[in-house]
Amino acid sequence: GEVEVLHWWTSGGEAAAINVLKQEMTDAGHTWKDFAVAGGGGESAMTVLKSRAIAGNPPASAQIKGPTIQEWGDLGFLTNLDDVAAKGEWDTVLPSVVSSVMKYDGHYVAAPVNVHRVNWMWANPEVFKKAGASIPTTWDQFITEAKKIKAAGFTPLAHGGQAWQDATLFEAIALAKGSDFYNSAFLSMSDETLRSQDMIDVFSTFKAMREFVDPGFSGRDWNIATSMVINGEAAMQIMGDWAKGEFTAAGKKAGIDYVCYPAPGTSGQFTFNIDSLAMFEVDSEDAQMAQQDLARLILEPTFQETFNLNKGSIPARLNMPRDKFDTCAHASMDAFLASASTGDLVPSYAHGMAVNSMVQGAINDVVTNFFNSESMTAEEAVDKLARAVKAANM
Amino acid sequence: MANLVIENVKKRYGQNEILKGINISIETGEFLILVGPSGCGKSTLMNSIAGLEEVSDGRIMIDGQDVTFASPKDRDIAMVFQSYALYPNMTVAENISFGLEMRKVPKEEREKEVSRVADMLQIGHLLKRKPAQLSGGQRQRVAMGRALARRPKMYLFDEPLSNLDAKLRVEMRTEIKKLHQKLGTTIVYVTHDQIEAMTLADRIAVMKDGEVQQLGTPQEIYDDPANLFVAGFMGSPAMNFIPAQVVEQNGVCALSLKTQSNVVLPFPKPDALSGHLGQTVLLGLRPEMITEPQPHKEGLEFVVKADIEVEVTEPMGADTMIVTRIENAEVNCRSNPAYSAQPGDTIAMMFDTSKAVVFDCETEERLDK
Amino acid sequence: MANLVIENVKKRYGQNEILKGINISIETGEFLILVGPSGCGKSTLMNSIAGLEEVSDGRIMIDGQDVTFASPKDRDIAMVFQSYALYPNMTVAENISFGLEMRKVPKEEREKEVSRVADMLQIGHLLKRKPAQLSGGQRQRVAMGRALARRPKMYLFDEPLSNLDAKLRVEMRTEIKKLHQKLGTTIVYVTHDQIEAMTLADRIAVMKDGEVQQLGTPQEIYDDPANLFVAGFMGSPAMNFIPAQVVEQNGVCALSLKTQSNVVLPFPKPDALSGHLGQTVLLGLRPEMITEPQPHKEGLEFVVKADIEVEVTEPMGADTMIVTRIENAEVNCRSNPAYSAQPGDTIAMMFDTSKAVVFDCETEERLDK
Amino acid sequence: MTTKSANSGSGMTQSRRPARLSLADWMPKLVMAPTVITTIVCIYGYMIWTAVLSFTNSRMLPTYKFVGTAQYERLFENDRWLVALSNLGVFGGLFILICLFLGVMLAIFLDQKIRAEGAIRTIYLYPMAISFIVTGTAWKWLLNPTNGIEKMMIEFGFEDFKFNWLSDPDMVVYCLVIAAVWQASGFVMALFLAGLRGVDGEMIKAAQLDGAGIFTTYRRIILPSLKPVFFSALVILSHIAIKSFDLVASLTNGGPGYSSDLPANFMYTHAFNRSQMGLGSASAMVMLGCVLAILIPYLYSELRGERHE
Amino acid sequence: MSNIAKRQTSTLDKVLRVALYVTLLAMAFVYLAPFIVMLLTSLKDVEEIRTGTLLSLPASLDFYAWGKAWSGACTGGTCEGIAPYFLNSFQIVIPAVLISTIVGALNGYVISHWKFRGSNFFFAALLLGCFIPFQVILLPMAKTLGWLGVANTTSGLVFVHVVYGVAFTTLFFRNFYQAVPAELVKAARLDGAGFFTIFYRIILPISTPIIVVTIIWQFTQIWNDFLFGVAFSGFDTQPVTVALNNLVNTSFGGKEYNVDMAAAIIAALPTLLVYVLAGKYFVRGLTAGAVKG
Ligand SMILES: Nc1ncnc2c1ncn2[C@@H]1O[C@H](COP(=O)(O)OP(=O)(O)OP(=O)(O)O)[C@@H](O)[C@H]1O
Ligand SMILES: Nc1ncnc2c1ncn2[C@@H]1O[C@H](COP(=O)(O)OP(=O)(O)OP(=O)(O)O)[C@@H](O)[C@H]1O
Ligand SMILES: [Mg+2]
Ligand SMILES: [Mg+2]
Repeated sequence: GEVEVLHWWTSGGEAAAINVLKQEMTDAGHTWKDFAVAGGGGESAMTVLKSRAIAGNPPASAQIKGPTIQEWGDLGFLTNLDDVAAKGEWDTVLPSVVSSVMKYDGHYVAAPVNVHRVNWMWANPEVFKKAGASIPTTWDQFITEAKKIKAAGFTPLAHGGQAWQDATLFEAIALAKGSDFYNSAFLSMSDETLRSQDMIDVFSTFKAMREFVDPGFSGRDWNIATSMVINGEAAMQIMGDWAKGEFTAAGKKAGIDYVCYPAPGTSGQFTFNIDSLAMFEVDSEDAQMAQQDLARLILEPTFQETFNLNKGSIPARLNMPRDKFDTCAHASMDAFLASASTGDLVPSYAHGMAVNSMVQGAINDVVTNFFNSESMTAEEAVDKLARAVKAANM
Repeated sequence: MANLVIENVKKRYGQNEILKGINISIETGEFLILVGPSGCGKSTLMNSIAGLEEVSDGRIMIDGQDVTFASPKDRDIAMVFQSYALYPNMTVAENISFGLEMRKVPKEEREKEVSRVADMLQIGHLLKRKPAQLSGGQRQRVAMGRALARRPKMYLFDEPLSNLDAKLRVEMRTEIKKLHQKLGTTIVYVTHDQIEAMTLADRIAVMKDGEVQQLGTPQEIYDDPANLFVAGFMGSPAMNFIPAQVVEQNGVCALSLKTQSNVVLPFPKPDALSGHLGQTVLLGLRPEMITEPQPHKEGLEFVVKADIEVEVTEPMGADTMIVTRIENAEVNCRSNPAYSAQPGDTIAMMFDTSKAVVFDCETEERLDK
Repeated sequence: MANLVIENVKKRYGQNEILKGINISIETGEFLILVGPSGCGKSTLMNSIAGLEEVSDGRIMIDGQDVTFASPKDRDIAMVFQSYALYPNMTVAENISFGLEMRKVPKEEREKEVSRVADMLQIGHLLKRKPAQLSGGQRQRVAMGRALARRPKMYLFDEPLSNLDAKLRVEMRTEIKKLHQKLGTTIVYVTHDQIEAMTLADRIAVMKDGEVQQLGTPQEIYDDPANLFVAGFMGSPAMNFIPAQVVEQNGVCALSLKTQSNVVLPFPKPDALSGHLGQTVLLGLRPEMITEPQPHKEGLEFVVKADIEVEVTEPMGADTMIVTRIENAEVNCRSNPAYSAQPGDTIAMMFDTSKAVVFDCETEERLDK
Repeated sequence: MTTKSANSGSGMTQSRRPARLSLADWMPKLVMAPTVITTIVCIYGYMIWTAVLSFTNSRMLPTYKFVGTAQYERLFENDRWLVALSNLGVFGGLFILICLFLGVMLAIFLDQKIRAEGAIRTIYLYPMAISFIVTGTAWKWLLNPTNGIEKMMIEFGFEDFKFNWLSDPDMVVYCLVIAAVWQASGFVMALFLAGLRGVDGEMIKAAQLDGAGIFTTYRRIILPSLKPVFFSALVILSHIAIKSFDLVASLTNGGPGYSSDLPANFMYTHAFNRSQMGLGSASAMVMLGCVLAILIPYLYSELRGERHE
Repeated sequence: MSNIAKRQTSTLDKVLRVALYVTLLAMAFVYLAPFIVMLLTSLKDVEEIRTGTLLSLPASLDFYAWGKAWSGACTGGTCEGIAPYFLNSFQIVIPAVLISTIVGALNGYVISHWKFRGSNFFFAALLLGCFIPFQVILLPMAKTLGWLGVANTTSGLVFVHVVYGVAFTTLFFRNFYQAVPAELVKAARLDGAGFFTIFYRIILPISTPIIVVTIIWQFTQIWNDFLFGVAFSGFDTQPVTVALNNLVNTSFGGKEYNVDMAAAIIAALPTLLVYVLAGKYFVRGLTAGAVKG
């Protein structure tokens, strides 16, 4: 049968990984129809998905993540994968945090491909050495060290002025206030937390970062920012583990040319971002067969390994051989397991894992505007945040 | 080859009523000439007949059929536009043959027709040109050619010869006359050329301000104008209007003029004047009726000699115009160039009132109908 | 108020030579009329004078200055285009005042000027309209108005009255004449109207095929044409050209005609004919020189009576044209409408050769110059 | 240009018209029919649908839970929307004016019998050809304060040259204007060039004789006669301004902050990325309302005025 | 206009003329600048881009990026560059441009020369309609296309482009035909030509400049369209902009700007070609001499 897969994995590495899956599907006697739509973290792809769903012609499978899966489930578009899941023992191979995201109404409707850790900090040790600074482990420390670095003529923080990058940075700072604070703010959206002094502190710290970025940061793509770290123009970047791909592409070695640390103050914590393929209801039996096979193959170790080696993330599946992965990935895997038990494994709000897109967007607006505004105080920002979240939840 | 009935046709542009109820009826094969001052509605009427402007009111019938709302191409009319309206993208030949092509005339026949028409209009050497490369008169002839190539039920010509030189115009006029005699097609024709009007028309309709003033044969219009306007409009130079007092002479009414010598002119229909005895009326007398004394007219019934003072003389080739002033009205007299006179001279002229007409000073209507 | 010298001006469009070396020189304040068949190059010459077409060769001087390459706006010329060329987006008033505005005339004065010109041209009620809302004649008057509002060094009028009715045309002609007399501005004027040409011109240039055939006063052109073309072109109806044999009579050369009765006409300059004795020449005789027998001309030196056979009669209002055929040439005779004749009748006519001219049958040049 | 005045006939005349008309009479209407139908369905139908949605609580996909004017209230409490609206004012105004000016100017210049007109024309026009998906990147580089024009100028020796509009929330909207003008002015040029090529030569001759110089001839005679072209250009440009979406998405993505957001981006973001279809629809309706408010009077005068010509 | 620029005898004229050329060329440079950046970038390798400046010349002429963009770059699960998508784009653009231009020309012709009750009103409505943000019509249009059975097909896309392009093509043609003298149509009607014959024989031949403009506009709009292309195409009918977008918008892994730029230039080539070809027909108008006055 045929499966049409709508996704936004278009970069070279991702495409290579996808091709593995495609090959496997072909070997299984199916036809893979590739419908790739890149752009803005899948925004365009979601538009296409909606238009196709409305036209009554949705693809068999689409890359959807986090709470959005629930929304599609609500609309009744998704198909049941419980059979495959049962055969593949998904309940056991997947950590419960992951599997709960893949289920709608208690049934599997999507298959996870990876887990990203978002709260990473990437640093260029050379720059630190030159500036006589040391890697910060708290945000206060970050500020002192950054000042040194800046004085030495480097850009302390490589950053791109796009809403989601601002959010990534903001999220890391908020996380440092503790996982409970984080959850209360970004999962339960408690008004009290949102208006708390802690939140004001978070905003203040966040604003403090403004002076550590270079003047040309506006609108810069994240990978350009990464290359600033690679080139030794900048010292650090707060970015998810996908940044590793840039270092690798530039021929840099983890631990030598660059180092990865958890974002300051979040060493035991793990903000996750899971990619997954959701399966849509299709008519023909052939197609359904193909769909089930696809779900099965995604969870196979071969695919999980190749894909995640390419993306810098870690497999969604537990108990995989880890020898091919690098040190940063190992650290990520360890943290993933550890944090799961301590309650420090939290969904990334900046990447749409925590809240629905409405709330996410509302928070982003406040955060990014605050970061770029000259006059707004942290108190005002907190107030705006609380109101925006409330409005979005209406 | 069609008769045309125009019934109470009105046309408004916004507030302006351009045609105010036109009634004209012409017979199959008739040659009607429309004349009238610039802006009186001639072109508008032509457009209405052709169906290019929807009339605001009234009816137009061709061959007994009501065509008021028929589409232009169903009326089978060919027209020469005052503004030419040549197809800019087509050559002269294509312009001419387009109408035939539309009527599915075979190619060969079209070509023959084009060259026939082009020869007639003397534009044979221009057939390959585009309109933009032609002179004014050449464009006008192409516009003519476009109409003449066809054999419609009716021709409408809107000042088709205005930009041609006199010689060519005479030739074209003759061609049109021949064509009309040969084909007998009904023709409606607008012209400002008096000679054209007089020589071509079966009947002339004189229009003014969107109304027909008089509809009649050329001779009727010329000799027997319905009112002052028609009298003054037709004839070039125009008819003279001389204020004259109605007096009694030898028991019949006559007209007294204050020329150099006070003169009393007899009038062919004295009875028409009887009601106006003592009043002033306007005597209409064409310039050719006031001439140098001509021996062979001496003593005729309505011929009177009188002295006038020459104001201006205008040599016009075949004749000389002598302008004088009678009762404050400028009066043109047509004299032989040989009869020389200088401004300021007082000379004798012969007034022939055999074709004179009189008008009411107020209403400007004919009094002697 | 400028004199104009045109020296050997040539103009080519691609292969076609449109002007083939024009030489004209006119004095300050002169009124020159250009006439010639359609397509002979009149408009092209006007455009060259105005600087709107670059000449291919030759020189144009205004007031002694070589302006061959000067830009139109520096020549200070106003022109009425044959195609009007109104500004479609401007109202009539704006069209008229634009030229003044360009010359920085203050607003008040412009308005006064516009209303003056509009009154003169009888378009006062149209000032607010756009050109598209006007009739043909109204547009032409606006085009006139645009030129007349200005006080340039020179006016160029390209058939400015062709679309006006006879009455209006006479009035306009008078206005132009007055204007010329008042301002003394040099004027070059194209017209196909013979009367306009005769009455307005100080001199007339007759053109044919891009060449000037004759340049002279109206009377010269009319009475003393340089060649057959000029003779035939001026005068309406045209001069008759009758093949005649040069014979000797009473010791002097005369011309023998084969009318109904064989007739011999005396000729004012018999010596000019002596070299052609026995040959056939073309006698040029204007229609008004062949009339019904007029008692007062009887016995004059160059007047001869002869019988002709009437082919057609054409009443033309003031006169009737009697058409006959002499030696296979159609001959028009102008008679009094009272002198009635029917086609087929043989009637007596009077031939007056006092102003006759003769041409060579081959070269078409005058023989009696 | 006497327009066919079928529509000015009085009601009485109309009623007298024979009921049965030939196919030829129906032709114009028939030809327009497909457009009319698609317009009614695909433009006005959808517009109404959008209007309906703007009164609902639609999130990811349309639903029909009506919430009154709540979405509009939220919209006008949204700072980002207000920024986007005011940006549209600045951006739209400047963009249209500059494009018109440049377009007219270049068209006139190109109309002076320029050698290599074809090449130059294509150069002015080519920005239209290149999708903003990529040009956005090039522009981002050019306008980038650290390594774009600023750097270039400094390297050329203008030490104090500063050009950091792209990262200045107050100035970033002008960056949009620059890029948009760059892209669209060439087409305006083409539009005017085509118009200029249709102007009657005799009329220009007449103007020259009237004493108008080149400049005046263009200003008073030629350009006024290109009024319909202005009309086209204006509609096209306001269309581009209102719908500038790619431009923002690729050049600034709304940033810094959301200081360079435009309504189209706001609308798209909310309706599609943030699952706030209701709010998105409301913003679309407001956008449309603004356009209508500006355009209807203009259209009215434009289409009315012509009746007298 | 031919006469305005002609006589160039005086020195002032010469100076002006030089100034004219200088301005034109300066503007040309400004317009070209981004393109130069793109071109230079496409010829550099990734390392050079990372380290060099914008306008620095590439160390060596390297068409690697062009080759890759054309046929090697990955856009999702396929790594065939943008080449395969060209055909898709052409299949969409050619019919859509032709149909919308023809329909627009006919509409413009009706609205300017065959007015009927309400035609002007409809024109206004059409124009206003084109200001509807295209984003809002995505979903209802998707539904309509699904209902018509052409969802995610080339015909569906052509339909969408025609529907939303017609407003503009109509606008262009209507405003152009507004200046065509009504007498021309009248004369042709008398000559017996019908609605279509007049259009085809009289009106269309004098429409060259506006056809050029319309084709330039429509071709560009449709060729460069992303939103409709992505939303209404199927996986095997995606236009080249979608491929380009996929190429450029890779979120992970090294960004190959040289390939991006090369792809952008390649993707724009057909449009540029249209400009060059169509540009030839920017000819002087043809109505001269058509009517008097
Ligand atoms: N653009 C052109 N290309 C070729 N020939 C042309 C062009 N314009 C005019 N001509 C020719 O030049 C000749 C002179 O034209 P011009 O307009 O000067 O004639 P004209 O004397 O004004 O005639 P008319 O009395 O008919 O207006 C004509 O034979 C015409 O066909
Ligand atoms: N579109 C219009 N709007 C308003 N008035 C118009 C329009 N078209 C013509 N007219 C007016 O209608 C009247 C009649 O015009 P028409 O063209 O029929 O005159 P005409 O008798 O042909 O004159 P001419 O001899 O000057 O050609 C004129 O006064 C003119 O101004
Ligand atoms: Mg008329
Ligand atoms: Mg001429």
